[in-house]
Amino acid sequence: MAKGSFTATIGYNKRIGKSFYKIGLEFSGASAEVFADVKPGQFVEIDLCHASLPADNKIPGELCDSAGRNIILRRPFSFSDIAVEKGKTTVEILYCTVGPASLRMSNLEAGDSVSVIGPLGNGFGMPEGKTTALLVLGGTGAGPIIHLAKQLKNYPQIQKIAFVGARSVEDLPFEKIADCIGAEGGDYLAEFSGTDTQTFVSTDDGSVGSKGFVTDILYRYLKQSGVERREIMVYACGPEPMLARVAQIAESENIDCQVSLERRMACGIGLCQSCAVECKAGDSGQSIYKMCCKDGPVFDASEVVF
Amino acid sequence: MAKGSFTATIGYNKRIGKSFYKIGLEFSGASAEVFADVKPGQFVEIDLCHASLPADNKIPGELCDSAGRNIILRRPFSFSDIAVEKGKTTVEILYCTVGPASLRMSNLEAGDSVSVIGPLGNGFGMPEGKTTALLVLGGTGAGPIIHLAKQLKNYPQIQKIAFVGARSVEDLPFEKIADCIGAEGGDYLAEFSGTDTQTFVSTDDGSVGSKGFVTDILYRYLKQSGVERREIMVYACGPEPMLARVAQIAESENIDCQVSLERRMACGIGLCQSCAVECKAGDSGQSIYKMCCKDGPVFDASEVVF
Amino acid sequence: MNNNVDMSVDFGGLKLAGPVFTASGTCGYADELGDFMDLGCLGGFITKSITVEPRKGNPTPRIVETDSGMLNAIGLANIGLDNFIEEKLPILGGMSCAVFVNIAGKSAEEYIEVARRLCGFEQIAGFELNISCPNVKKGGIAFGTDPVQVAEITKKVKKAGGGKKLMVKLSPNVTDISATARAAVEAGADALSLINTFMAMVIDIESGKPVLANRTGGLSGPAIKPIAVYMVNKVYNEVTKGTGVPILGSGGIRTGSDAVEFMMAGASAVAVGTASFIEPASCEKIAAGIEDYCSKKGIDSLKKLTGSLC
Amino acid sequence: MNNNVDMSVDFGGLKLAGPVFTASGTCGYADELGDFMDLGCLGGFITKSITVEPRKGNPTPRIVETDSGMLNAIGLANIGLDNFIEEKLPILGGMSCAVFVNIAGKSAEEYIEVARRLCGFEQIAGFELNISCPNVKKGGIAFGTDPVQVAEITKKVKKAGGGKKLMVKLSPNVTDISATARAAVEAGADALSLINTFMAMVIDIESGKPVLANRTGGLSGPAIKPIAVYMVNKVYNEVTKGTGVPILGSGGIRTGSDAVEFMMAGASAVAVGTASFIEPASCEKIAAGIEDYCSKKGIDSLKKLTGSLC
Ligand SMILES: Cc1cc2nc3c(=O)[nH]c(=O)nc-3n(C[C@H](O)[C@H](O)[C@H](O)COP(=O)(O)OP(=O)(O)OC[C@H]3O[C@@H](n4cnc5c(N)ncnc54)[C@H](O)[C@@H]3O)c2cc1C
Ligand SMILES: Cc1cc2nc3c(=O)[nH]c(=O)nc-3n(C[C@H](O)[C@H](O)[C@H](O)COP(=O)(O)OP(=O)(O)OC[C@H]3O[C@@H](n4cnc5c(N)ncnc54)[C@H](O)[C@@H]3O)c2cc1C
Ligand SMILES: Cc1cc2nc3c(=O)[nH]c(=O)nc-3n(C[C@H](O)[C@H](O)[C@H](O)COP(=O)(O)O)c2cc1C
Ligand SMILES: Cc1cc2nc3c(=O)[nH]c(=O)nc-3n(C[C@H](O)[C@H](O)[C@H](O)COP(=O)(O)O)c2cc1C
Ligand code: FES
Ligand code: FES
Repeated sequence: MAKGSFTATIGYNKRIGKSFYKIGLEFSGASAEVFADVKPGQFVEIDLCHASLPADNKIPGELCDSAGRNIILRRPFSFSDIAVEKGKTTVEILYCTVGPASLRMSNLEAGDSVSVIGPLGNGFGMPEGKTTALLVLGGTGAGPIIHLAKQLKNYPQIQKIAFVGARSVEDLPFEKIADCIGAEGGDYLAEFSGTDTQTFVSTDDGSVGSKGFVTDILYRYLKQSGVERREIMVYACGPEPMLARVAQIAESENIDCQVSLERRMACGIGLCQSCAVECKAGDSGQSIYKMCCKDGPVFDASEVVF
Repeated sequence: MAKGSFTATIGYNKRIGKSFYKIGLEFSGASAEVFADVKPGQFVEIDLCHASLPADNKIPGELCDSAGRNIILRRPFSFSDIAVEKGKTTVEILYCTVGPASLRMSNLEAGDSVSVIGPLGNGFGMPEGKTTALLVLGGTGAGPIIHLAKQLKNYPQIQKIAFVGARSVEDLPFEKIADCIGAEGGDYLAEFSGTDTQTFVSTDDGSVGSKGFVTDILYRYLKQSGVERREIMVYACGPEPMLARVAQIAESENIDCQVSLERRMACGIGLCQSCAVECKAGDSGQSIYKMCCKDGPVFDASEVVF
Repeated sequence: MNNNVDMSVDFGGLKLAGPVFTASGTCGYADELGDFMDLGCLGGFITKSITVEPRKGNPTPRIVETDSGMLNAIGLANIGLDNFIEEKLPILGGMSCAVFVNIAGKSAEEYIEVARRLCGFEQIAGFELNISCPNVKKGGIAFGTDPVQVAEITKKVKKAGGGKKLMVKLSPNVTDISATARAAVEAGADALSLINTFMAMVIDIESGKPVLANRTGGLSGPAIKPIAVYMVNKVYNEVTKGTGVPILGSGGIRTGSDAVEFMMAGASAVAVGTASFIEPASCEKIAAGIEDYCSKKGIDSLKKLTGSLC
Repeated sequence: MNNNVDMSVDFGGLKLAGPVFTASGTCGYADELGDFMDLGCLGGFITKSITVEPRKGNPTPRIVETDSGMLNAIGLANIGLDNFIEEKLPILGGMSCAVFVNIAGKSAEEYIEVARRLCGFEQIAGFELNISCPNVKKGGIAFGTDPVQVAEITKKVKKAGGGKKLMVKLSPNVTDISATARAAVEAGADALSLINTFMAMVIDIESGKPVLANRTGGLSGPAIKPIAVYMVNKVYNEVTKGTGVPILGSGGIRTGSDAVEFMMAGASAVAVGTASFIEPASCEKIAAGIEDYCSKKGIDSLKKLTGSLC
């Protein structure tokens, strides 16, 4: 699975909420094989520099000023799903419009093509030897975690529970939410259906699910759960403060935990050293910088200095 | 007819040759009225900064390097035709892909919208009191001259003759050429049909029409024509060396002549003084700079210092 | 309009209605812009550089676009002092904002002459001293890079300019812009204007010649913005903070957010140049953007924005 | 490949297979690029800046994108001289092109130490003296803006570096880059490298703080290209022409055409930095673009391109 520079064709690009979209990138020929076995947590660098901006009246007010910036760098995006057919691999990306590149991405149409470098990074390690996988996600952290949940179907004996957080109901990057939330035994999110994953939702404003931080429901769950700590693996992806709190909980409970980090990346392939992640240097109390793009983006929570 | 900043919708955008296109800009509402009576030779400044580039494999090799330049300025384009309906005005632009902006323009599709400032500049003066109008054009100078020929239908008593030049047959920006050239009494070009204009074509390499410069056929025509010089008006648009030669011929023959000039323009509306055209300051032998965008783009050939 | 934000600016003792200026040489004599926006949005208007004698300016091509920027070598084309007084001053008299006349010249005497002849006109609020134009062979930038010369010419023009405000426009083509800024302030400048354009060149590889007839030109536009923000912040921290001497920030400002960046870095007001070519209503949109930002952030006066960078 | 263009370059006595270098700090240790292009296309490879002691570099964020450019404040993160010798030199030994080790430091002694320790290694063709890094508090840029200091450090490192070629990398953050260029050449530099990045800043207006943890960073990329071309041309005309001291031109080179511009302006070879982030095969494409251009124009040797600007 050698990384490289490839051309992908847009299969679809659909809006799934206020500012969330799902885009399907189709690879054929040699690249189809390269992408056929990407791991959850891995990512691609997409060149969106020469795509068009949406029409002015379709750009949200708060992004108007930054939208016009003339961009030159690629952007990193991880996968939310993958579909492999003969000679064709489609990877799906769940993304949010936050600036000039993602706005341009939202304007791509089926049939357009983009230049893609990947697959990059390490991806999540599988929960070998565990009985329980806890999936914690916030905001666009959803993508890699959904991808992971789908992959975990290969581990039917493992219990999977997802903890989903957002500021408010409209910040939840899911296609079906409001009408199905609160069913027995946890909340229902279409994206996790069929993955045999129980879901719990929390929002900061209580507009859906329980009110509070996702880390609160994780914490409460752990407190009442009798599962052996060493049989649990926590996977987390989302805003850095959320990851810091997850890491803290995992450490205090002595649970293995993997976090997927984001950094501003200029290259994504180890050339520039821009994506520094501060990590503990053994037990020395000192720290070193690892590179998010090459050494990550998934790190063992215990090695990261938050 | 106050100029202003307007949004136009692309009605159509079609390729008509190796690197020539015709695009229709539709204006509705107040802007439809503003554009309803544009004059041949006037122009608009179009913002193409946030339009997408064509796919890499559709960009001609010699433009690959410049295509990726991140542009910030609008581009000036004059009209090749106009259609006025109730509440809707469509202006047509005949253009050539030569760099980053025109390449982006070629990638616009029906329904897309662009920001347009116009109508700008002075336009050609009508041939009042003349019996003969000679139209000389080279390359993309075709646009305003075709527009003019259509406008001159309002002067049925005037004899109209177009002299069309290009390097080679594929540099002729017309939809139908090769199979109809060389008919009796001059050449046939679809764009001039119905305008009651006789056409003569020349190409530098002789690939169609007569071999040589368009100014040569103009000169030969004048030499054998018995029309009173003061009854003739020459209109010219095209590369500057061609215009210089036309101006020279007009001067030596004592014929009135209007030339439409091009300059690199940063603003198009008189703010920046970037579009200087050197003009004679009376008979002093000295020169002054006029502004192509405000004082032109059409100038009396006798005032321009070529 | 949000009535809760005081958009006025105390600009070195001059009360401005708003923080947005047109930059010298980029907005004609304001009449052209009237077709595209309400000129009432302007805090200040700065004329094209005026010299004693009329100047034809450079041959064409005078501009060329670059990545996110443009080079210009207009060459200080202007109608000269006499014509300016006769033809343009009356128009400028009708403007509601503060009018600054930008002065250029080949010698100190020429600068002084322009200031002296214009200082009696009421419709002029002050002068902007262009000692940083990269597009003229003699003078211009030479004055602008040497602190000793900056101090000298500032003193002289200040004296010749009667009571008018004197703003000194600094060149970014220097090792330490604080040195020239300090020289100007100590010599009596009422305000600083930064930055002017960067010396630059574009080559046409087909012909093997520079694109501009003048060979070199000044780079402006969004490309230079991060350097300009840095320089404004540097001069604010090292020179003007606490002195009451305001900075007019410029260099690639295109949006309200850009303007807020400059003000946080230390500018009391901002000037808009290249952006007006792309969008002739830029000044109005930028003023509205600044107001929006303040209103959202609960900032009731622009003074609180200036230099607020943590 | 067109066999009619001689793509080799005489680089101050060093024979290079081609005119394209990787710029310091932008291409790791070459191994990463091997996945994307044939490293045989390179004329030279320049390492990330090496210092005597390992440096962690700056906290994150270390980069931010700007219009057609980017700011970086990596902070000379590197593994230090000992680790470099042990881990990286063996990899670099496998490269077919000329390897330059970029040296940085906080004092003249540190620069000398690196040169002294490395001058015995065969796989190193020469050193690039980084006296122009805007991202370290002490040293770096301070050396690079004062001609006297430039001369002094050039002399010392030249002496310490045994017979290795010494290339001095100049800062563009100066009033007159010819002054520092001249100082380096007179002090014995075998080549000049220009330009390094411009001091710049981006402010996050939501938080009111600079985006970069280091507050300021160095601006690179297409945004600065026209200034870089101007500076290369200035130094070529005023300093190096006729001396045989080659210029390595850089600053925003993205295409073969860009590279040709720099060579016409006076560069004997070019370095590619930011462009490799966008397109990891940039160096290869640029080399092919230069060759294509020459072949079309009937230029049979790159020497004829250098300084050919009319
Ligand atoms: C490994 C990795 C995987 C990612 N996967 C996804 C994904 O699956 N879906 C998705 O929507 N987004 C993902 N992102 C984030 C995505 O790259 C950014 O949203 C995108 O670069 C924004 O580009 P823009 O031009 O639209 O906005 P910009 O103007 O570049 O940024 C908008 C805002 O986001 C902040 N920002 C930008 N990039 C980063 C970053 N890398 N880290 C922290 N803050 C940043 C900026 O400060 C700015 O305020 C991922 C990032 C990384 C590093
Ligand atoms: C009043 C006016 C009317 C015009 N009408 C038309 C028209 O109807 N159809 C049409 O195809 N083009 C027309 N043009 C030319 C058109 O504006 C340019 O082709 C366009 O700006 C090119 O933009 P670009 O980004 O594609 O290429 P660029 O990279 O900007 O330019 C490509 C090449 O063309 C040259 N060039 C660019 N602009 C000019 C200019 N204004 N004058 C001379 N050389 C220039 C450059 O040197 C460069 O070599 C007109 C220009 C003016 C001033
Ligand atoms: C076309 C043009 C002409 C200019 N003419 C002048 C001038 O006459 N005097 C002057 O002091 N500055 C002049 N400038 C510089 C601008 O006033 C401004 O300082 C610079 O362009 C940076 O701002 P911007 O990036 O917003 O354009 C000119 C700039 C441009 C682009
Ligand atoms: C991320 C990054 C890291 C850099 N690190 C160094 C460095 O360690 N030493 C150095 O001399 N220059 C360094 N530079 C400067 C480049 O070598 C080059 O001079 C500059 O970026 C201009 O070229 P470009 O526009 O092609 O990037 C760095 C540039 C970037 C963008
Ligand atoms: S993004 Fe360049 S090294 Fe990680
Ligand atoms: S293009 Fe600006 S004045 Fe003519």
